[in-house]
Amino acid sequence: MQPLANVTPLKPAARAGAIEVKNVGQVFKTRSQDVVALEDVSLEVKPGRFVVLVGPSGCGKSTLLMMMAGLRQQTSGTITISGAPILQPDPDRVGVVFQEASLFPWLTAEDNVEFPLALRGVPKAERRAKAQDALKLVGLDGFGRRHPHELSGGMKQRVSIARGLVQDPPVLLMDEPFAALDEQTRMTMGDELLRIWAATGKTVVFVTHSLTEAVYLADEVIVMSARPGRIVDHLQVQLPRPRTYEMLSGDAFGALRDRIWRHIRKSA
Amino acid sequence: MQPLANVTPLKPAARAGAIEVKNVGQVFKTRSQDVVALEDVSLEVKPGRFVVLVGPSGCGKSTLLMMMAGLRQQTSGTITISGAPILQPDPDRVGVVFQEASLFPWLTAEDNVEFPLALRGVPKAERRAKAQDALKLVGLDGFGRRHPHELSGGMKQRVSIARGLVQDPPVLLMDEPFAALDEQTRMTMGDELLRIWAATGKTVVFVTHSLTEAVYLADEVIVMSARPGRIVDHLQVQLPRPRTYEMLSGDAFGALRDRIWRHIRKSA
Amino acid sequence: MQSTFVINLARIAIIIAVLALWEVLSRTGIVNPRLLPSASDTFVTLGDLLQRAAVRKDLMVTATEVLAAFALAVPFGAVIGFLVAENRYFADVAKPLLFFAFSIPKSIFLPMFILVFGVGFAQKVGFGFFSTIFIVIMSTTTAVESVKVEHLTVARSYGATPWQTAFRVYLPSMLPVLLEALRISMIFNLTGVILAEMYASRDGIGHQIATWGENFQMKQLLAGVVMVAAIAMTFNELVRWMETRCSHWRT
Amino acid sequence: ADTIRVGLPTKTYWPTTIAETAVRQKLFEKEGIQAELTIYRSGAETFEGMAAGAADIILDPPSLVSAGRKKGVMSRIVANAAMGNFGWQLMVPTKSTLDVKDLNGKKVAITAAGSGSDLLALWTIQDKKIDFTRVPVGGGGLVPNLLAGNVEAAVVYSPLSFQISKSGEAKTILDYATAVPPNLTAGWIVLDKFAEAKPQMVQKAVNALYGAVAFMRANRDVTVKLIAELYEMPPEIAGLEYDNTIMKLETSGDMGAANVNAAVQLSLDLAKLGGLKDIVPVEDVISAKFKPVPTK
Amino acid sequence: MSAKTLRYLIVIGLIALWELLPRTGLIPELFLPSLSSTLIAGWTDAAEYGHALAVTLYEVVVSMAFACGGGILLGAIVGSLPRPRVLIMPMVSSLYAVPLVILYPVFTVWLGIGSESKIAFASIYGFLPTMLATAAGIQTIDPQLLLAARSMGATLSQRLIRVIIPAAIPTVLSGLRVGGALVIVGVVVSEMLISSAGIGYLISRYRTILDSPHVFAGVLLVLFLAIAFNAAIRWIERKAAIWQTGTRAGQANDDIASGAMQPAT
Ligand SMILES: Nc1ncnc2c1ncn2[C@@H]1O[C@H](COP(=O)(O)OP(=O)(O)OP(=O)(O)O)[C@@H](O)[C@H]1O
Ligand SMILES: Nc1ncnc2c1ncn2[C@@H]1O[C@H](COP(=O)(O)OP(=O)(O)OP(=O)(O)O)[C@@H](O)[C@H]1O
Ligand SMILES: [Mg+2]
Ligand SMILES: [Mg+2]
Repeated sequence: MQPLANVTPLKPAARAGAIEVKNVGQVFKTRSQDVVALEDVSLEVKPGRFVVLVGPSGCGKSTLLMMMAGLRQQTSGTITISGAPILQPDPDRVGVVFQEASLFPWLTAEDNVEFPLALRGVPKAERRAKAQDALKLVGLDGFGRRHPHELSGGMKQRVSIARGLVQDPPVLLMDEPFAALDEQTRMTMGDELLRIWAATGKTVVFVTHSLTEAVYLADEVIVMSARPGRIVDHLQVQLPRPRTYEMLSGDAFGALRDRIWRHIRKSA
Repeated sequence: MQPLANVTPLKPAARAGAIEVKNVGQVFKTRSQDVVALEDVSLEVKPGRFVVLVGPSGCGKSTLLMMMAGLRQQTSGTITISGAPILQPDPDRVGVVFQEASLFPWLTAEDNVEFPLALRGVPKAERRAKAQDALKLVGLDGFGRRHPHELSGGMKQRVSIARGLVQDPPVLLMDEPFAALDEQTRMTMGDELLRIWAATGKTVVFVTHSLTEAVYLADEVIVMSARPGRIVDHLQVQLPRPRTYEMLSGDAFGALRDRIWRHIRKSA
Repeated sequence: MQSTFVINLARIAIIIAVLALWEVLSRTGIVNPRLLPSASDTFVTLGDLLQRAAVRKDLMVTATEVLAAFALAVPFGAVIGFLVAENRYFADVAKPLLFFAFSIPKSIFLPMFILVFGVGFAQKVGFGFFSTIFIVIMSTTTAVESVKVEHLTVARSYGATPWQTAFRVYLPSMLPVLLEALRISMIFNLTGVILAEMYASRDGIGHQIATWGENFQMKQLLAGVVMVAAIAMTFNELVRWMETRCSHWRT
Repeated sequence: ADTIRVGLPTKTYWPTTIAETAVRQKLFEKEGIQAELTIYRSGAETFEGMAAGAADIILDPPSLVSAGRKKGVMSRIVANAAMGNFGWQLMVPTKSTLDVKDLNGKKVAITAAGSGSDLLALWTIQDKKIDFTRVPVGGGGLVPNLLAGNVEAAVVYSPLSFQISKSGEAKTILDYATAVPPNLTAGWIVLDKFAEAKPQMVQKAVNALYGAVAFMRANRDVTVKLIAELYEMPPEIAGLEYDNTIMKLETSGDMGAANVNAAVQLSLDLAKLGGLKDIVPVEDVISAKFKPVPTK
Repeated sequence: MSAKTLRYLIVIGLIALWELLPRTGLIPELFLPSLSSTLIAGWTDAAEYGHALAVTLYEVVVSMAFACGGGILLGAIVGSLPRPRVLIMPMVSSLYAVPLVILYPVFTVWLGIGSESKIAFASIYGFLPTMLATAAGIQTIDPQLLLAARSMGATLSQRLIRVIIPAAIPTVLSGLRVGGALVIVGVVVSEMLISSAGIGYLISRYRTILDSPHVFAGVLLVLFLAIAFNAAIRWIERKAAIWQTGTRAGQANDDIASGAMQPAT
């Protein structure tokens, strides 16, 4: 069906979904002075891993994600996704769910979700079906016809998540996707996400401020320090999968959570 | 200094800051059908109380807040603030921190914070000083000169909180103000807010999705059900003040948190 | 810093290229030099014309008329445009009517202005005003409509008066559209005044240009056009300068 | 002193020379009045200017007076300014070999439909029994379109006609000054109301204007210099304008003269060719009340 | 009174004034002939006007395609690319500063005297403001939306058609309005200046011989063109209403925006 896949320019060794960030720095030039947002950040994510990024507000998490998505060019260092440097957005390699919902106000919820598929010329019927599935997944069944301004803050964010999911890229970058959700919805969505991840073998980089959520979801947690953003810890979460709510009260969980908490506390 | 306060039209019995919501309903007309967002909501907040509003995503919390702020007219019922019905925004009675930061992109952070003061004609020096204080309070000392697009998501939200605080109204409505903040910053900000509240005797209505935060901050927690939004529980949090982090692990705390959690779980 | 330098360089290069093309076309006779005198000839003529006290006086007269018409039309049109955008009733009543008025060639009404104002300063200013106001109204309406609802809600929650909302929310957020409108309006204004001068007058540069045109004095005609264009461009640059000062927050 | 507002149809047209001479030689002042000259875009605009109350005395053809009367603008010709189309020529590019007869089926540029040049073109069609398309190109478009070959010929006014024939760009194939039978092509016009309210003003104005004509005839050098300055053109061409146009103008202006009625009638008949429907009797178009006494 | 009624009343009032002012002699018939005489003039020469209308209509439609289509497209492209915008926009608006009307007679030298020169003139006349307005409108777009589209791999043309133009729709529509109106004006004015066909030609011909009823019959036809165009725009606006939900234009009915709230019962 897809013979072209054989001539893909990716190095055969680099499996789809690997992320390599090497000595990356980001300096913003503002009128008053230069702001060093990130300094010498290096990390490696193996394909299919679920990595959570935590750190105090303003430490450069979103900036790092934008660079991984090819939406912002780093000032120094290199970023490689699936074996090739990422110099510009490439939806075949990376999908993004933004911190701010950024829905298109003139499109309905379902049209917003279909948008990335429409860009690729997916036939109407197929993309409608996919969009419906994605909306159901985020609990917005029946809200497809609403426009963003008719949705609550949390609903908008869920539409945005659905839009990220339909794209189905090997690497999914999610910037605080559950921030506006209540705890119950948040848990359900977290479980859904884990299910999809497990089924598709995606690599996920997930930003959150909830440490419980971080440990609950992650294979690895990367902790960043306040500006200039640096990686101060990189933990492996060895808890078995599937994760259960009972684990939350376990000692292993508590220990991990505490370790992260101490970092955050120090640097915020 | 303020002799005019004597002729204020408020009923003498109604102390500044009281909120009364009576049989309020809200129906949105959309292209396809009518959406009942709120149904027969009644609640009463005594002056000087810290009330937290929780409920599943899309249950009508923001809508209720908008109506209390006079920014949206309810379809039925009445809302009284400080003894008089609120028919339009009145910054002397009510201040709002919005769910989405909604900063003015053309103003710097400090100009954004000064905005409400500038509207009232507060002299430049005074409002600059107040804005600086408010920015320091939210941990954005030194970021005053930045424009919104140069700030991180959490920073924008904090600017928006600072903007709500400088107004100093007797009633403060806050819609998920800490959603984009890391746990440490969130705690610090929560404590700051409690300090200000205690010092000024404001009435605060606070929306959050974090049940821990809800119990930690509140005198009373109001729990709403999924659409159509209705009040399903109204708890008094009898924990002593000042609250400490040790309380978080206490039984009383856990019991309250659990009670809310069960509501949310049921309705989300 | 460096990029503005490059851009200015590119701009100058384009201008030089255009002038060079003009010169070459005319000099080599690809285009009849009687119909398109060369750039150098035109600019020499321009220098000569500017030496003449009469031409300088005409320029002054035109400039005064243009400025007066502009100073009247812009605030007036902006207020009406604002009302149209803000008030649905008013909009429903006025929008189609304004639109018709906009789509009629204004020069048909030139005699009416003479009827009302006679021939002179008031008639030129009046016609300049008339030519400009509709575009100001229409552009203001659009500009207002592009303002974000959230920003208005915030301002309302702080109890902003209509004036405060206008100046602190509408104005900054519609600035790019508004400044563009200002530029276009200026050009309509200038054209209006010049048409009125061509129609009937005792002085003014439009009057001169018409005469040169009818006398087949191409050098003078082109020099006159360059003069008028230069005035408009100066104004353009002024607006642009204002724009870069006010819109730096947009990236 | 009272001010009389003089409306002139174009800047580079002999009425401007007359009025300017009258001003510069202080002839209006000698009459005890002042003059304010306003230049319009063409004849029709000038007439509208007078109707709108912005001009007291103007120069225009009888056809406009006739049309105006039908539209409620009551005016009359008070002085006869010219009895021929002096300086008006049918021209072709120098290289062209076409003669008038050859224009059949071709395109000829005129300034505007219904204008003086249009009437002359229509007269040519009628008189020479040919047919060509009249293309209105505006004053500024005559020569450019002729040179560019968009039209085969053009009806050109003076001194533009002298200028391009002198420069060798075009040549004359028909001189309307001589070809068209004498008719009253243009006269000084005032509103009836004005003539009744201020007859002395009208009298003084025509005195000054015809004084200017007399002065110009007597002072070639001064006049040529003035034309050169006003029209921004070399003295040779100003000289041609002087000899072929200024010297041909009516010197008495008397509307009571024997040949006037027929001349006006002919002029109106010609205008009918151009589509003029509002024809009134000759007596209504003219007024013999003011016989100019040229100011010295 | 509903807005529509008031508007009709105003229109009726204007029509009545048009009839009465000249009849009572308040305005000389030369400047404004009564509506009835205008209609009679138009009716008697209906064939001539019909032919002229066909010519003008053709020119207007073609110019409209160039001016509005091209203007919106180019404005959107240039407005969304920062570098070309900074480089090109000042030049374009300076170009528009050249008083084209004056140079029009010279233009005819290269473009001929037929419809081509009218179309060229009217296209430029309408194109530049449309382009400038669109490019300016683009700048009010939330950059976050463009970022989102880019992240999904939208190509430049997809960003243009699917994001930039819909997001700038209020500005684009007004660009269309202004551009279209200017095209009508441009065609008629250029016909008035130099031509041998079209409504503008009739207007200027009858004007030269002071036949004001025939002049205004032509003006009336221009007005009809404007009405037809306005109807077309309104149709588009209704179709596009759905795109405007994010802005003031789309939510004027929403009480949050309007600020005119009535207390509930
Ligand atoms: N365009 C910009 N210009 C200047 N500074 C910027 C710009 N964008 C971001 N910054 C700065 O870079 C730092 C990192 O921002 P970033 O948005 O990556 O933070 P974050 O970790 O995502 O924070 P949050 O959790 O609050 O969203 C911040 O200090 C911010 O002020
Ligand atoms: N303008 C509108 N038109 C139609 N429906 C609306 C509108 N605004 C809100 N709603 C609906 O009203 C309900 C309540 O919305 P609201 O924003 O108050 O929820 P919320 O409790 O604040 O949710 P969240 O926690 O996600 O912010 C939602 O179902 C939403 O879809
Ligand atoms: Mg962020
Ligand atoms: Mg909400």
